[in-house]
This record gives sequence, structure tokens and C-alpha cells, in this order.
Amino acid sequence: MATVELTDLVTQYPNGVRGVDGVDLAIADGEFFALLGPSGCGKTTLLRTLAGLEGATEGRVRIGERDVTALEPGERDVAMVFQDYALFPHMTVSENIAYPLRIQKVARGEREERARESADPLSLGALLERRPAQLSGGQQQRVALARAIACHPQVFLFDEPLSNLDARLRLEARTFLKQLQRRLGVTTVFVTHDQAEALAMSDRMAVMEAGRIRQVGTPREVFQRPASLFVANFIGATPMNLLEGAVRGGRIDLGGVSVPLPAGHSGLGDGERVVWGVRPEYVATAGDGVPADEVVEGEVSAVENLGVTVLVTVAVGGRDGEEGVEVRAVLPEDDEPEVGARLRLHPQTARVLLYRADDDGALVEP
Amino acid sequence: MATVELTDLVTQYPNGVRGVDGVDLAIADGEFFALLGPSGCGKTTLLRTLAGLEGATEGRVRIGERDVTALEPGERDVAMVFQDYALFPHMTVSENIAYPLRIQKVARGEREERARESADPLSLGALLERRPAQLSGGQQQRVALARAIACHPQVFLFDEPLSNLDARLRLEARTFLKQLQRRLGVTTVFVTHDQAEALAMSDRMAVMEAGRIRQVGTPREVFQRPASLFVANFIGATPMNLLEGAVRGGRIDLGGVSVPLPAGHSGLGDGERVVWGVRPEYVATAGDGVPADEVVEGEVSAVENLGVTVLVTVAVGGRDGEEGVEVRAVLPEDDEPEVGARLRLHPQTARVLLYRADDDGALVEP
Amino acid sequence: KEAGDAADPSANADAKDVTLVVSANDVKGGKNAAEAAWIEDEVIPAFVAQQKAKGVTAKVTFNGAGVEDEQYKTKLELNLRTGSGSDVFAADGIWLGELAAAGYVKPLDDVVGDAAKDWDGWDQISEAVQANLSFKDQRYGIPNGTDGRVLYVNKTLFAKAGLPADWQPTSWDEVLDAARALKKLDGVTPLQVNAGVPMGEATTAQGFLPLLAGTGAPLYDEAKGTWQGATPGVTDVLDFYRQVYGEGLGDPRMQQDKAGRDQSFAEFAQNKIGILAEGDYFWRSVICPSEEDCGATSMKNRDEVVGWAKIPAKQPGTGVGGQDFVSVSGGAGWMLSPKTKYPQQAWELMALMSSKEMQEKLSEAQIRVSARADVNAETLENDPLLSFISEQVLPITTYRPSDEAYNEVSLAIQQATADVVSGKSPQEAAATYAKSLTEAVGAEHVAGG
Amino acid sequence: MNPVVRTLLSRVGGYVGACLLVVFFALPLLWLVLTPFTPNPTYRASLSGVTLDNFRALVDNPQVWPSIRNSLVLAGGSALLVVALAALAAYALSRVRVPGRDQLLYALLLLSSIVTGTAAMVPLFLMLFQLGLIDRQVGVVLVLTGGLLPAAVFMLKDFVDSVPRSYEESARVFGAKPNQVLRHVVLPVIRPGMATVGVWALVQVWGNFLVPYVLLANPSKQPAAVVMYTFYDAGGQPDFALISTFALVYSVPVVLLYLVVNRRYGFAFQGGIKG
Amino acid sequence: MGRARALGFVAPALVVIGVFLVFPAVWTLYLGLLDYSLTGAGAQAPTFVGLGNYTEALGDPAFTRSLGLTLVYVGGSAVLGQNVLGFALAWRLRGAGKVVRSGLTVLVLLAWILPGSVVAFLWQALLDRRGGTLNALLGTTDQAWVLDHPMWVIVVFNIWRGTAFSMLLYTAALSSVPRSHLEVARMSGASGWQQLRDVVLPTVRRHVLTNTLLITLWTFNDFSPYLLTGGGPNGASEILPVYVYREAIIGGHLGYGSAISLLLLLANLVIAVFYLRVLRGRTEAT
Ligand SMILES: Nc1ncnc2c1ncn2[C@@H]1O[C@H](COP(=O)(O)OP(=O)(O)OP(=O)(O)O)[C@@H](O)[C@H]1O
Ligand SMILES: Nc1ncnc2c1ncn2[C@@H]1O[C@H](COP(=O)(O)OP(=O)(O)OP(=O)(O)O)[C@@H](O)[C@H]1O
Ligand SMILES: [Mg+2]
Ligand SMILES: [Mg+2]
Repeated sequence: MATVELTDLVTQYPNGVRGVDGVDLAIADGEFFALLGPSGCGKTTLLRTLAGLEGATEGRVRIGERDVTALEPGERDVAMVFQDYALFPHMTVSENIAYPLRIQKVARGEREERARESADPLSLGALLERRPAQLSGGQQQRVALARAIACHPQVFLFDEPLSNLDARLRLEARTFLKQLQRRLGVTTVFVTHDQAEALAMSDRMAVMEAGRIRQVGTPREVFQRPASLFVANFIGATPMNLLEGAVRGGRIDLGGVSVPLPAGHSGLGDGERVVWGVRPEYVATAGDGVPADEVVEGEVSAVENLGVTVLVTVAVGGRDGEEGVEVRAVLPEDDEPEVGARLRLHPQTARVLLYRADDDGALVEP
Repeated sequence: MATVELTDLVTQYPNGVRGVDGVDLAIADGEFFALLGPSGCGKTTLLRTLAGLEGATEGRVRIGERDVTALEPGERDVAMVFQDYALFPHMTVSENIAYPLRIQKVARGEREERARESADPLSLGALLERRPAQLSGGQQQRVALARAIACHPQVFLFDEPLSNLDARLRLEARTFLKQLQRRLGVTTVFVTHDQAEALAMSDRMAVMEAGRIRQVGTPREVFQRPASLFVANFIGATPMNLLEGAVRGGRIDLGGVSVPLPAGHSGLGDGERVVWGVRPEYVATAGDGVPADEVVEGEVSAVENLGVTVLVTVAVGGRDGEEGVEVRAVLPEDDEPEVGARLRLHPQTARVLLYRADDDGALVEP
Repeated sequence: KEAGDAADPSANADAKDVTLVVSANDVKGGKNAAEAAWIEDEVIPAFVAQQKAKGVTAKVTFNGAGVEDEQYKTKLELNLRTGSGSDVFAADGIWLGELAAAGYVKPLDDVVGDAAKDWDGWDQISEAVQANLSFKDQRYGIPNGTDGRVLYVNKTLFAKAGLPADWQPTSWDEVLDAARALKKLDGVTPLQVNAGVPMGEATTAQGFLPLLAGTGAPLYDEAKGTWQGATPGVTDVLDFYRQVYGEGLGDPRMQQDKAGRDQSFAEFAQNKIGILAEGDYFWRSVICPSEEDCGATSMKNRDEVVGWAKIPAKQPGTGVGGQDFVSVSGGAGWMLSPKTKYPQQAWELMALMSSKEMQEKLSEAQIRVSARADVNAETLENDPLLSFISEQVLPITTYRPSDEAYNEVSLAIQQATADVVSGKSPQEAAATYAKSLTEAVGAEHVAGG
Repeated sequence: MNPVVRTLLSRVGGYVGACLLVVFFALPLLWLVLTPFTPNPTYRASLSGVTLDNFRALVDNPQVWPSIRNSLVLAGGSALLVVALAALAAYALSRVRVPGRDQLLYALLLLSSIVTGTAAMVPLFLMLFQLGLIDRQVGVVLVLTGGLLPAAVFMLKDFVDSVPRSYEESARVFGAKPNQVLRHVVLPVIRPGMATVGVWALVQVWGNFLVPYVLLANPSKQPAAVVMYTFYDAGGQPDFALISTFALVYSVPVVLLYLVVNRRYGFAFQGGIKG
Repeated sequence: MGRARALGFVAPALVVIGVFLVFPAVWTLYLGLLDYSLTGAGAQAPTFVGLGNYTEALGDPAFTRSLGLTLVYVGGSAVLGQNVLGFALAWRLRGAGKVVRSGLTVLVLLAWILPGSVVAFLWQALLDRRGGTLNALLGTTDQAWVLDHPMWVIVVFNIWRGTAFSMLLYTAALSSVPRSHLEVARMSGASGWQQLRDVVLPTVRRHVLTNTLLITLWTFNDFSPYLLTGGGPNGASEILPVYVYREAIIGGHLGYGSAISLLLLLANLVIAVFYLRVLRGRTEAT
């Protein structure tokens, strides 16, 4: 197993696009590390540069003790699972799994032996003689994994391995993959654009935007304290409430509604523009005991069933022809309101985060 | 707008596969109806039969007052959005949207007018002269929608319109689509294999398996009382706890652990085999006040971060070489345990459902 | 079946509107442009005027072409078969046998009747030349011209090799001796005699047949109806080829190359070939002094540099009819389609083309040996070679058989020479030739063995 | 091996290979580029001075321009007909399951090899004569079209196969009639394929000598490929001044067409018959 | 689409094919049973000879030699030459720079789209014995390529002429090879050749089949070598189409020529079935 270290990494495509644009990153030995970001942000490019499939334009890649920047992919001792699994349709499962060994000129007998070894824990034992076309999506994914495992690499690279599975399978595969990685203890870099996947599976994660890393941390850190508006927007099963407003008299005026300034932000000057952010999960219906100045009230404009909870969108303010704002809350199923009903919401001030209302949108630290 | 009614519908492919195998279904006027089911269950076939793209082998299709079973697709007054959007690559966005009108021989000027009308509310106004290849996935999806809207059909048919979008976009598109449908009030049949999508968006939904409908109801009904093991398994953001056991002495023995028999099931005979089911969201950590016979205790084998909550898998029982069982619980983020820690869980008996332990796996009504 | 219909010579004899089509393998701006121009600019207007004088409106179109002879012939045959295409057409004398046997053409007497019998032009065309367009003693068309073969020599090279300027060999050996003398010169091919398949009919007509004529018997014995098989004569000819190409006197590669004949022309023009056996058109159309007419192969100083000699028999007196010198001639002429709607008018057109006036015009445009003696008398006097041919060669020349099997026999001959050139022994080549010949004409029509 | 050296070596090898290929493909073209501008052209590809006289001679030649026009008529007509008929047939064959379809196509492909051979000239001539199509350009177009169609259908079907059915279905749901589906959707989408097959057909006809020569009597109807063979002087010598210049002029339309098609649609093939 | 409508779409093509292809082709095949010739007595009253022409052909050493030459020609120039070079070009040009790619593509395509008669002159100029470009380039004098190596000449010529089609088809084919499959091989340490063998070839096998079928068929019927060598020297490059031309047009034996056409077709069929066997056999397993 090995650590992975990227220093000042830049990967530029021949057309001038910088897929990776200056990344410094250290991944610990045995860590399950997720790379998260919107489409086109450079996740795949970063992973491919790590694998050696793209050459680094600047910077260095180290795996374990070795500087592998100039090495061929086959010499880096990493294994990659592609989004489409890239199983060879003309080979059986067993041949697919043993393919890296075949290239390494391992004898046929031993190859089959080791294919079986990798296949068994993934419950592929009975499928070894089938061809990929005869497998379900989940089985195919496991074959791709077995192939990666079979060559005992130091690092696993996964490029959205779950995105081709259907919704149900995806959930099961998540747990399975996580447990497998834990058992093998191989350092793993996992690319996804699905924040739920990154949160659920990773030990640590990095959020990327436009070739750069915007935040690195544990899922908890990233979820609870997104370092910028971009990250805040991106993380969370339901989109975070992010409303622009101005500090006014110790409160924040969001246009039509005013909410309390969270503790520790008294340093903000009057009239300063900020973005007020709170996750819908931290917005509840306001009980009777809630002070009136912490309540936002409005009309329910949409209700989405999330299973045990509902996501409620409430249009707030907007009287006198003014444009109102929308506040979303995740409420328990029993509190589901009707569309059109009036609702009083209570954002937990302790959970509110403030961001600068500029292009960077950095988190305002208390 | 119109109702949709399917009677004894069977659609058989030339190779003998019955894609739809006896479906009765009535969809109300203006309803947003979701068809949910695993891959290959016949959702698309059902939708295509409705559209007239596949001929019904048996049974009848009625839209509004008309029996359309024998009509051509173009005569049914429905609009369909395909999973791959099927935008014509050689036409501009505007031409794509206006295509149905061109077929209806609407004059060019009016066509452009109406294309603009459909495009504007979908924020496509600025893209009208582009070609599909120059659009992002989300934009393409909106063009496909605009095209469907432009011909003012009586029924919308959507075949997994969101599945080509990335995770973030998909969430936004959900809300958007729902609001749009509400505004237009057009009866809509929506195919998806993502239960979260179906729950969040639909007024009512049907769960299909192998060409048959297994349950029809509101998202709430289906989520809270899945009518069979199959449905129970399929619905829910996290897989439901479903453990087979036997009734023994007024309790249920799950092998290694025993849990209380939910109220109203005293009719079950001793030794009868049932499946005990409860959603992880309805399993909490057992506080001190919880009676000991309602607690299941075990070792945490996996923890997945879900954002504000964590999904915890606990291995229960399994002492003395016996195979244990796994119980999953969704806990608030603050209660997140370490893997390997011992944990006491309390399944809410009131939320527990029992299913017959046979092939049908029907819900045991109290 | 269609071809067998009896012709009616008097059909449409007094039509007032006449449409005729003439075709030939020549075309303005391309192959044989002079003849094409002659037809379009001289013959047709004259004919139209002639008819107009009789109160007939004539419309004549010329369908020219500029392709290989085989292709022209194929299309001609298809046209004759269906009766589509032209009323009057140019054809090589050697095709006549095949065309007549297939029923594609008919004797002039049948198609035209008395008008053809009584034509005054026949008097000016010698029997031998008439025979070129006759089959089984019936006339099928009017010959347009004829030619003769000689040995061309490069006097400059001859001088260098110490050979006389007025060289006239009397036997094959003398030819070979001269070639051997020329061989000493650097970069010179002493003697080139057409052989091989790529040259097609030129191999037979310019090479093999003149040689064979020098051995005493013609290729085809009309009386007995037999072709020479692997006779001593044939073997002798092939052996001559062996000596030429086997000894390196000639360049065998040139005979194998598709464009070999053009190469030999070019090399002769560049003073690289000592002796070349060719017909008269080589003189007038290949190495003429005018660059405009003869392009890259033109020889400005042709008249000083190029000499010629009659082709000797193998030994003096061994030629056909005991001749000392021999030659072979060919020539094309005008025939008419038996399915023409206007046999009389078509004949009139043919007759006009073969009239003294028109033939003179053609000879003026492009000097050549006409079929008509009166025309030759007036047009050839300024050209030393052509008058030599007309005076010295034509009297001793022979014509190729017009039998229908000739084409196939010729192909077999070409193959035999090709075999020798590529190294087979004359006997072997002769045997193969005899075998092909037997297949083509049947054993009873093969002489010798 | 040192990775840098290795990359360098493979680079250099790649360039050398590319150069060799360029030479191989370009060398024969040298003659075509040089000869028309040479004062006394021969077989040799050399440039002994530059002149435009050859072009002047070409302009003066009475056969040249009509023959190019005829070529355009024959080749253009055949290409259009081939593309139109093949597109219709390919669409239908791609979308409807007919047992033995591929075998039938292949059988036709094989048969087409007979009619493009020389031996079929006679039946073709006799047949056209019966149909009254001898010496008519339409006859030539039809014969050539017949010979090219199987291969064209074969190639176009691959294109149609690659068009998602959802395009057509989508149009159908909007009420488009089958011929509207074809006109509005399928044909525009397979346009690159049609263009490619069109160029292919045009090239085949453009260079065809035997068929037009045999089937057309009147020289003023003959295409350039036939006229090309008439540029021999009285002695039967190829007239290189005319031939080379004509060759260049004669090639230009095809090359232009290719360039246009390539620019607009990309010149491409789909491939892979359903094994 | 309904059967009836489909038939409507196919009908125009079928009519043209039926009238102008199938009918004359069948007629030609019928002529193969006759002692038919265009001129001479054989044209007047052709006699039915049954399989006579076929037995004659099979007994004629010129035919068997010609068949052998044709196989060499097709095998060397199409199956191997165009296929391999076309594939190699498509493969190399994938990653090449724009200039190299479009430059080479245009050259290769030019060779393909130039009319045959022009091309014949180009090659004569290239190979001319006296002043040919090739001799000038190599410093060889008096090297008659066409005579010394006729088969090589026509094979190389046809490779030059026909590679474009294979290249285009394989370019399309290669774009259907998923990049990730290649990358899996690279990650496993596979060399370029191993990638080709393990990933690319199995994926494009169907394209190889299509391509090989078509170019084999076309090359079998290719008459253009005649323009270069005329079938010579002495028949050394007389492939079947040239043989047919010589027999049917120059020799006038149309019946015989027609019979050979059928033999040509049968040879083609046998080869096609062979390809299908070889290339398809393994696909069935999936
Ligand atoms: N081969 C390439 N050549 C040029 N630009 C490329 C190439 N591949 C990717 N890019 C560009 O590089 C940037 C990063 O792409 P990359 O594929 O790494 O994104 P990603 O984060 O993986 O996105 P996705 O979630 O859509 O897979 C994008 O702007 C993309 O357009
Ligand atoms: N054209 C067809 N011919 C034959 N069988 C088909 C055809 N299309 C679908 N089927 C079969 O019919 C069944 C239902 O297919 P359908 O496409 O309706 O499933 P689905 O629920 O839409 O699945 P998915 O979520 O994968 O799209 C499947 O077993 C499938 O294999
Ligand atoms: Mg990616
Ligand atoms: Mg589907």
C-alpha cells in the first residue's frame, strides 16, 4: 500500500484546456479518498494523470516512495476501474480478471488461480465462464473490481464506478465497495459527481472546481462547514438555502424578511453584503416557543416527498410587488403541509453560515 | 387534458417476451403519475404502448373519452420525451421545438412565435439558434420538454427524462419539472427506476415487476406500507431492514435476536414464518427508557455519512458460530458511532411491517 | 436471325428526306483528326449539296470515336447486330470475314444492287486492293487506302557502323548481319521487329506475316482452306525472331511492354534504333518533320537521316510466288450496314467518299496511299517513300486473309512470337501455336505439323 | 530504457513512417502536377520550364468541354439516383426485419460484379436496345446505377443502423407520417453517409469508360473518360500535352466535390455488418 | 414501419436492380452455357454447350494460372495490402497532428478518387523504363519494373489506389473502440501490439469483415491493372478480369467470357463464406 502525493500538478490538454490547474494533495496510506465536483471540473483528468494516462504538464506525482511522474501507466502499480467498466466483451469473466496477469506473463494455471481468488470474495465464483454481455450491471461492476484487485496494486483509482448502475443497485454497491476497501486496505481514489456518494463512502474528500481543489476534509467537515459558496451549493442531498442579503442593525435583511445574525459575527459592518446559508435539514417548523424574530413565514409553493421526510419550499416575503425569496425546509413526513398553505419556519441560527457576497464566496469565519 | 385508462393491457414482443403482461390502470386528469420498477420490468414498454409505438396485443387504451388502442401515435394527442431526448441533431433548438407544429402545418411565423413561447419559461430564449450538440445535458432536456409542451398535448409521457443528467442537475430538474407540470396541469406519466424521483415528484405511482403492476398509490402509501416484499425492497433511500424469522411466543425470532410482534398480529400462529421489516429511518438508538425487550444490540460494522444523518449497519446476534443478521439504522449525525463500537438500537414497533415469507411476500394486514 | 433478313436495295430510293450516319474510329481533336475533319468538313457538305441538287434534303451525322480498334470493333458489331448505329462505317479489311460470317454485313450487290456493280471507281482500284474488302469473291465495301511495309534504317547509325547508305538486304541473314554490325554501337538497339501480344495486330501484320511471306507460302491457302500450322516456314520465322531477340539484336523488353510500340517509335526518333520494320504510316505520321503533327516523335531531319529498304525474302527467290522481296498490306474501307433504311443514298455517300475528288482532298490533308491509282499518281510524287511504296512495294505485296478465323489465328501468332521473345524455343512456340490454331479452326483446316 | 529517449524514438519513428507514406502516396501524383505546365510533355515527370500553352490547346479542343459536361451529367445523375434509391432502400431494410436480408444484399453485391464486368456488355447493349435506350444518357445512368446500387445500399444501411430509433419514434408521436419522418429526420441525419456514398458513386462513374462508350453512339454525348482515350495523334502516339492537361482538368471536379463534401459533412464511413 | 411501406421504399431500388442488374446478369450467366461469340459464325447461331465452357476453362492452363494470379493479386493487394495499410493509417492518424492527418488523408483519398485513366498515366510515368520518376529517384537506369515485377507492380498499384476505402472504414471502426478499453490494457502494461491484439482487433472484427468482403469483391473485378501491364509480360499479370477481357472482347468468345464471370463470382462466394466462418465463428460464442 502507499501514500499518494501530488505537487503543483498541472495537466494541460493539447487544445489548451487545463484539466488540472495546480493541485497539491496528499492522500494517506489506506485512505478512501473521494474527488467530488461538477461535470467538467477536472476530476477525471486528475485521476488519469495519477494513472499516467495523461502526462503531467507541470508538477510531480509520487506514489509511495517513488516519483512516478514520468512512468508509463503500466509501471505505476495502480489499478483503475472505469466508469463503463471497460470489460472486454470477447473475453470470459475469468479472462477479463486475469488480463493484467496475462500481460505480466503469469502462467495460465496461476492466472486462473488468482482470478478465482479475486472473484470469490465478490461472489463471482459461479460466473467465471460467462461473458460480460451475459452479466447484470452490478455483476459487471464487480468483475471490473476483481480485475483491479487481481493485480494487487498499491492504489485503486475509481472513476465514477457506480454511475452506470440503477438507483437501487447503486445504494447496495456503495456499502459493498466501502467494506471491500476497508478489508483490503488499499489506498483508493474515487471520483464522483454525486455528493451523497462522496459523503457516504469516503474517509476524506476533495471538492474540485475548474481544475482546482476548493476544499479538502472529512465528509463531516465539508458537509457542516462548506468553505465557499460553491462547495455549499454543491454538497447536500437537498440544495442548501443560500440567500443574499445585507447586515442591518445586528440582523440580516434578505429582502422582505430579516433573520438574526448568527453568533460571533458581530464584527460585520452595517450594510455589508453577505450570503446567508442554512441547510433545509436545519430548518424546522416554528413551534410556539420560538421567538418571533427568528421565524420566517410564507406560503408553501412545492412539496417533495423524500421518504420519511418532505422537502418543502416556502415563498417568503414578496409583498408589495417586491420579489420574494424561497426558503426550503426538510420536515418530518407527519408535518407535510399542503401546497398553498401558510407555514412558519424556524432556521436554526446556530447552523447558519455566512459567506462573502463576492465571486469567491468564502466562508465568513466567526 | 384527459384521463388515461388501461384495461387488461398486454404487449408482447415478436420474440415472445411480454413486456406488459396484464395491466389495469386509471390515471386521473392532470395527475403526475410515476411508473417505477427495476430495469427490464416493462416500464418503457408500457409507456410506448400508451404512445402507440408498440401495438397492444390484448386490452385497450383510452385517453380521455377516446379509445385509442388502434390509433397511430400521431393521432393520440400525446407527447413523449425520450430518455436520450431524441433531439434532431440537424435542427436548431427553435426548429426542434417547433417540429410538432410543422407537422401540423402551422405557418412558419406562428411556429416561431409558439416555439419562443414554449422556450421562454424554460429559460431557453437565448439558445434558440443553437444546435443540440452545442447544449449541455440539462439544456437538452429542457429543449425536449419545450418540444413536448409546444404541441399542447393531452398527456405527457416521460421516459426517464432525468437519468442522463448529473446528480446535482437531476435534483434541480426534479423540482423544476414538478412545478412545470403543476402549472400546465397536463396529465403526465413518468417512467423512472429511481424511487427517490418517483416519491419526490409524483401524485401517485405504480411499482412494476415483470410486466405487472405490484402496487399503486400515493408516494406516502407506497413508502409507508409497501404491499409486498418486492416493493418494500425497492422503495426507500436506504434499503429497508427485511429479516426472515418465525413467530414464537408472541414475539418474532430472527435468529439470534428476538423482537416484539407488532400490534394487531396476534392472529399469527406460533412457528409461522414471516419477514420482519422496518425502515432504517424508524430505527433509533435505544435510550435508557426503552424496555429491554424492544432493544436489539450489536456491533457497528459500517457507517455511511448521509449528510445530516448517518446510516449505521449493526451486526446483531451471530454468537456461538450462528450466522448473525444485520440491522441498519439512520441516526442523526451527532450520534455517529465508530465502526466496531457496540450499539443498542430500538426499532419502532409501530412502524414494523410483516410480510409472508413466501414467493409473493404479501404484506400481512393487521 | 435479325441479321438474316433479305435486304431490299430499292428501299426508300426516292425519299426526299434522308438521314444518314457515318462512323469511323477517328475524331476531331483526337485520333486521326485529319480524316474526321475530312468527313465533317468536306464529305458531308459535298454530299448534302449533291443531294440538294437532286431535290433531296439530306442530313448526315458523323459518329467519330478515338479508341482502341478492338473497342471500336466491339461496338460496331453490337450496332450491326441490332441495326442501330451507322449506315456507313469504316472497317479494317481483316474484320470482313468475321462480320460477313456473322451475317452483319452483306455483299454490295445484295444491298445496293446495280449501282454498286456499275460504279466507275472500281477501275481505279487494283484487284488486290479490292480483295481487301471482298469476301468469297463478293465486294462488301470500297477500300479507302492501303499501305506497305518496309525496313526503315537510320542512316547516321549505319554510317557509324560502316554500313552503306543505300542498304538493301537480299536475305534475312543480311539483315541480321547488318544488325550485328550495328550492335557494336553504344546505346543502340540494332533491329526491332514487332512481336508479342501487347502490339496486337501490328505484330502479325508488320512482323510475322512479312517474314512468313518470305518463306514462300501464304498464311492461309484459300484454295485448300488451310492455315499454316507448325510448318517449316512458321518455324523459320520464329527462329528469325529468336535470333533477333535471343542474340540481343533487338530489345525484347520493348516487345513485352504495353506501350512498347510507342517506345520503339520514340527510340527510333532519338536515333537509338538502327533498323525498324514498320508500315508507311510510321513515315508519314510518326516521324514526320512537323512537330505539330507528330509531336515528340517528330524528326526534323527525317528526310536526310531515315532511309528504307524492301523486306527481303528468307533467301532470294524464296518469297511468295518466288519473289525476292515481299511485303504485306492492309487497309480499311467503307462498308454499309445491310439494315440501312436508305441503301441507295448510303451507297451514294460511300461512292462520293471514294471519288477522285474527295480522295484527293483526304490525301492533301494527310498524305497516304489511296486505294485509287489516279489519286496516288497525283498526290504521291512529292513524297519519296510513298511513291516508293506505291511503285515498288505494292506490286509485290500480299494481303491478309479475310477469313473469319483470321482474328483468332492472329492472336495465336502474337502469342507464338511472344513466347519466342520471352525465351522459348521456336519449336516449342510453334507447337503451342499449332495447338491454338487447331482449336480455333479445326484440325482439318491446319496444314503442316 | 529511459522514458524520454523512448518517447523521442517513437516520435522519430512515427515521423519517418509518416514521411514514407507521404512519399508513397504523393510520388505517382507528381506527373499530374508537373506535366500540364511543361512545354514538351512526355512520360517523364519533369518541369522543363513553365507554360500555359497546354491549357490553351485544351481550351481550343472541341471535345473537351462538352465531354466534361457529359461526365457531370452522367456521374451526377447516377450519383443522385444511386443515393436516392439506396437511401430509401437502406432505410427500409434497416428498420424492417426481413429474413435473409443480409444474404440477399450480398447476393446482389456478387451479381453486381457480373454486370460491371466486360462480358455483360453484350446483354446490356441488347437489352438497352430493346428498351430504346441506346445512345441515350439516361440508359447509361440506369445501367451504372444498377451496378452501384447493391454496394451503396450495403454501405448506407450501416449509417441508418446507427441512427437511434428514438428520432423516428419521437417524430411519429408528434404525428409525422412515414414519409415525413424520412424527409425531416432520417435523411438529414444520414446526410454525411449519403454524401460519402454519393462521392463514391460519382467517382466510380466518373472514371468509367466501357459502359458509356458502348452504350452511347453520338460522340457529343460521350463523357470525359471516353474522350481521354482519343488524345492520340495521327501516329497513334499519346498526345501528352492534351492528356496531362485534360487529366488535371478532369480530376478537378471530383477533388473539388470531395473537398466540399468533406468540409460540410465530414467524409466518413460507418461499418460493421451485423455478423 | 409496416412491411408494405417498407416494400414501397425498397421497390424503386429493386426495380432498377432487377432490370439493370439481375436481368443482364442472369442473361450473362445464360450466355455462359452457349458457344456464343460476337462475330463469326458463332454469332449467327450459337449452340448450347452446357457446361462445356466451364470444363474448357478449368482445363485451360491459362485460366488456372489467371485464377492463381488473381488470388495472389487479391490476397496481396486487398486482403493484406489495403486492409493492413488502411488499418495502420487509421490507427496512426488517430493520434497524429492535424497537419499530418489531413495532409495524408487528402493524398490517400486523391489516389482513390482520381479517374482510372488518369491514374494509369500517372503510374506509367512513375514506372517508365527510360525516364520514370522511380528510376530517376533510385538512380536505376533501364529498370523495367512493369516487366520484371509485374505482379508486384499491380499489387502495389492497387494498394496505392484502394487503401483509402479501408482507411475511411477503419477510421470509423476505431472510433467505436472504447477509449477505456485501450486504457485498461495500458494500465495493465500492455504494449502497443498487445493493445491491438487484445482490444482493438476483437472490437473491430465486424468492420474487418465488412471491409474485407467489399474490397475483395472489388479487387476481384478490378480491371485497372490492364492499363498498367496489359496483363503482360506474356500473361504474367493476367488476372481474371483481364483474361475475361481478352477472351470476350479481343477474342470474341463471349460465352466463354460469361462462364468465367460466373467462376469469378463463385470464387468470390467461397472466399466470402470463408471469411464469415473465420471472423464470425468466435462472435457466436457471445
Ligand atoms: N481529451 C481532452 N482534450 C481536451 N480537453 C479535454 C479532454 N478531456 C477533457 N477535457 C476538458 O478538460 C476539462 C476537465 O475534464 P474532465 O473530464 O476531467 O472533467 P470531469 O470532472 O471528469 O467531468 P465529468 O464529471 O463530466 O466526467 C473539461 O473542461 C473538459 O472539457
Ligand atoms: N424490442 C424488443 N423486443 C423484444 N423484447 C424487448 C424489446 N424491448 C424490450 N424487450 C423486453 O421487454 C422487457 C421489458 O422491457 P422494457 O424496456 O419495457 O423495460 P424497462 O422497465 O423500461 O427497463 P429499463 O429500466 O432498463 O429501461 C424486457 O425483458 C426486455 O428485454
Ligand atoms: Mg469524468
Ligand atoms: Mg426503459
